[in-house]
Amino acid sequence: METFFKEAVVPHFNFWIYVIIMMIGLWSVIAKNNLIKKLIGLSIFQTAILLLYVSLGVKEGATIPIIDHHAAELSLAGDAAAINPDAIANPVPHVLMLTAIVVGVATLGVALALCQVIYKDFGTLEEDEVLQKIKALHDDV
Amino acid sequence: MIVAFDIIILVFLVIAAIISLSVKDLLAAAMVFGIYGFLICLLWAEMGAVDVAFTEATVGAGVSTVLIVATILNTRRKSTD
Amino acid sequence: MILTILSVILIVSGLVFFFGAAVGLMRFPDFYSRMHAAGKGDTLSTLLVISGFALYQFRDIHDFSHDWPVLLVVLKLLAIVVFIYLTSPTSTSALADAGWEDGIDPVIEPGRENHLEDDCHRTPPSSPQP
Amino acid sequence: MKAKIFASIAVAITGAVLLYAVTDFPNFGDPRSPANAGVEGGSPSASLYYIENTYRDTKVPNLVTAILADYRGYDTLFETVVIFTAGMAIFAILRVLRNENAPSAPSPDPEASNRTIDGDHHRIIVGITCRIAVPLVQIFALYVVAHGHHSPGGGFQGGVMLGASFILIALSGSLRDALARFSEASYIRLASIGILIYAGVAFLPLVFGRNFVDYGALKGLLGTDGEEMARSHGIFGVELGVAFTVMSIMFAIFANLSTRGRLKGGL
Repeated sequence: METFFKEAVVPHFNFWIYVIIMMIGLWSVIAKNNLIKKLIGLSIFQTAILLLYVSLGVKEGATIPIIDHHAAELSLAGDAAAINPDAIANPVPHVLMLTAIVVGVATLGVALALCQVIYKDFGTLEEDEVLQKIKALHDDV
Repeated sequence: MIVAFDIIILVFLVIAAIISLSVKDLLAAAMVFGIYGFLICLLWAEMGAVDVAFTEATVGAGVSTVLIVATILNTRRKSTD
Repeated sequence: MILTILSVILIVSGLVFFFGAAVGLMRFPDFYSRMHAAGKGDTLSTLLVISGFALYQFRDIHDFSHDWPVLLVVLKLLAIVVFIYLTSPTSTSALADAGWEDGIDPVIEPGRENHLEDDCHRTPPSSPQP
Repeated sequence: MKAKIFASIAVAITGAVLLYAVTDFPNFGDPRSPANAGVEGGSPSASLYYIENTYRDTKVPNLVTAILADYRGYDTLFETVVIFTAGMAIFAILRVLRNENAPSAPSPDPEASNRTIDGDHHRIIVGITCRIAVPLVQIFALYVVAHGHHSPGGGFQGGVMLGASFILIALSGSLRDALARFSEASYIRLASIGILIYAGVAFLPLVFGRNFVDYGALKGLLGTDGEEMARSHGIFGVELGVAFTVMSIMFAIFANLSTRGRLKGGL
């Protein structure tokens, strides 16, 4: 038990919590009845994935991915050791996730617009009531 | 990267996620979701991803909360679960 | 050295006011007094903490012609202070106003009358039309 | 109830599988992990190349901006197109173009004067503060767009902040005030112009016989003394296009959502 805790949990504690956050989001997407609640759960699910990606680029003791002025001048002058890659966080996951966040809010807007259209047509945002009304609609025809 | 800071924010993150999914008032859920966005922003600033933190501060805590509130005010505020 | 001590004093007193605001938020009886504690304590403590940071930055200035970028940092911090002084009381006022419109009554000592009713009339709550 | 039991079982199984997989991950904060340093004995990670050579290639100290707009410019172009498409989708889903109560529309709404700062007593404080704050927010947003080469920021952040400033006008005053400054025709036009700026800057190198998004070819056109500075200026043009599109679409989404597509009245 203790070795499991030391080898599996402690070095990956943040990944464990990301999985928990992801499970909260997934559970709410399946089990919640209100459509807005489902969308909030979906956003939480999304942030768990973004967190996983960004934390893959973290380096212990590293700074932000903006090159210092002096180091930049030295590297232009030809000093290859001026920029230490281990002291700068990995910028690639940041780039990927930065665009994903903005695309995420735009698609959240589309989903909320669909919610408003559903409310206009059925008068409710509860999933079971919407399903009942759709069924009644089919029975009429 | 500071491990103690990391753990504190992650615990608050889980609490905020559970609260925002369990309150029945959707307006309160939207507000707690804004708090969740700010906590994520703090976590990213702490991980060294300043650009991502900046984006999350404007998008997650500002615009997406406003969009959810705009939808709630045009539909219904109470939810059954 | 003096600058360090001064900035530490400013930051610590700001934290004390933050603590007061948090205690007030937990302990006060109704919405309006809680808003009061949060708004007042928050604004003052933010001023104290950020001016402490600004003073701490001044330690790095030895030679002005070489260290002028530090002054830009100080100016940015002061701009944050001005902006918070502008927006924080406004948001407190807007929240209290929204609470009044929503029908939250202040807790008033028994035997006293509520003068707020005379000054501000409530608009009837508008129900969102489907 | 059945859905909740099913959801709990499904989530438990998924979580167990994921937690089992987590034990194979590299340790948190390990600088030698495959994502950071590449596979041992294999090729090094691409991020090492970016960190070591970005400043030499583009003269941009902020690595994220440089990679976003230069090395991965093709990717970002279509991310911007996705945002534009989302705005157009909301227009298609929600926008009500016919006037529903046209006969009675010309008489002014009695509540309309109540919604502006001057008519509504309750909005004086918020309205005046926002009148002071909005120009400051917009100046800071332009600074974020233009200074993204040297500090955190860039087209996406600045664009969202510019859009948020118009949302602030709509929330503090009325949506009509915001639409008077940034009408529907102009935001749709500006969103398209943003995409066109991005695609145009990315297309120009093809004219000089180089690859798509290879801004170094613009050296002669911009009159810079090296390909690096030309790439830096190319990045700035791209960021400007992104900022225009994101600003317009953010405000478009809010305006349509808050009025159910009528663009009248508002919150």
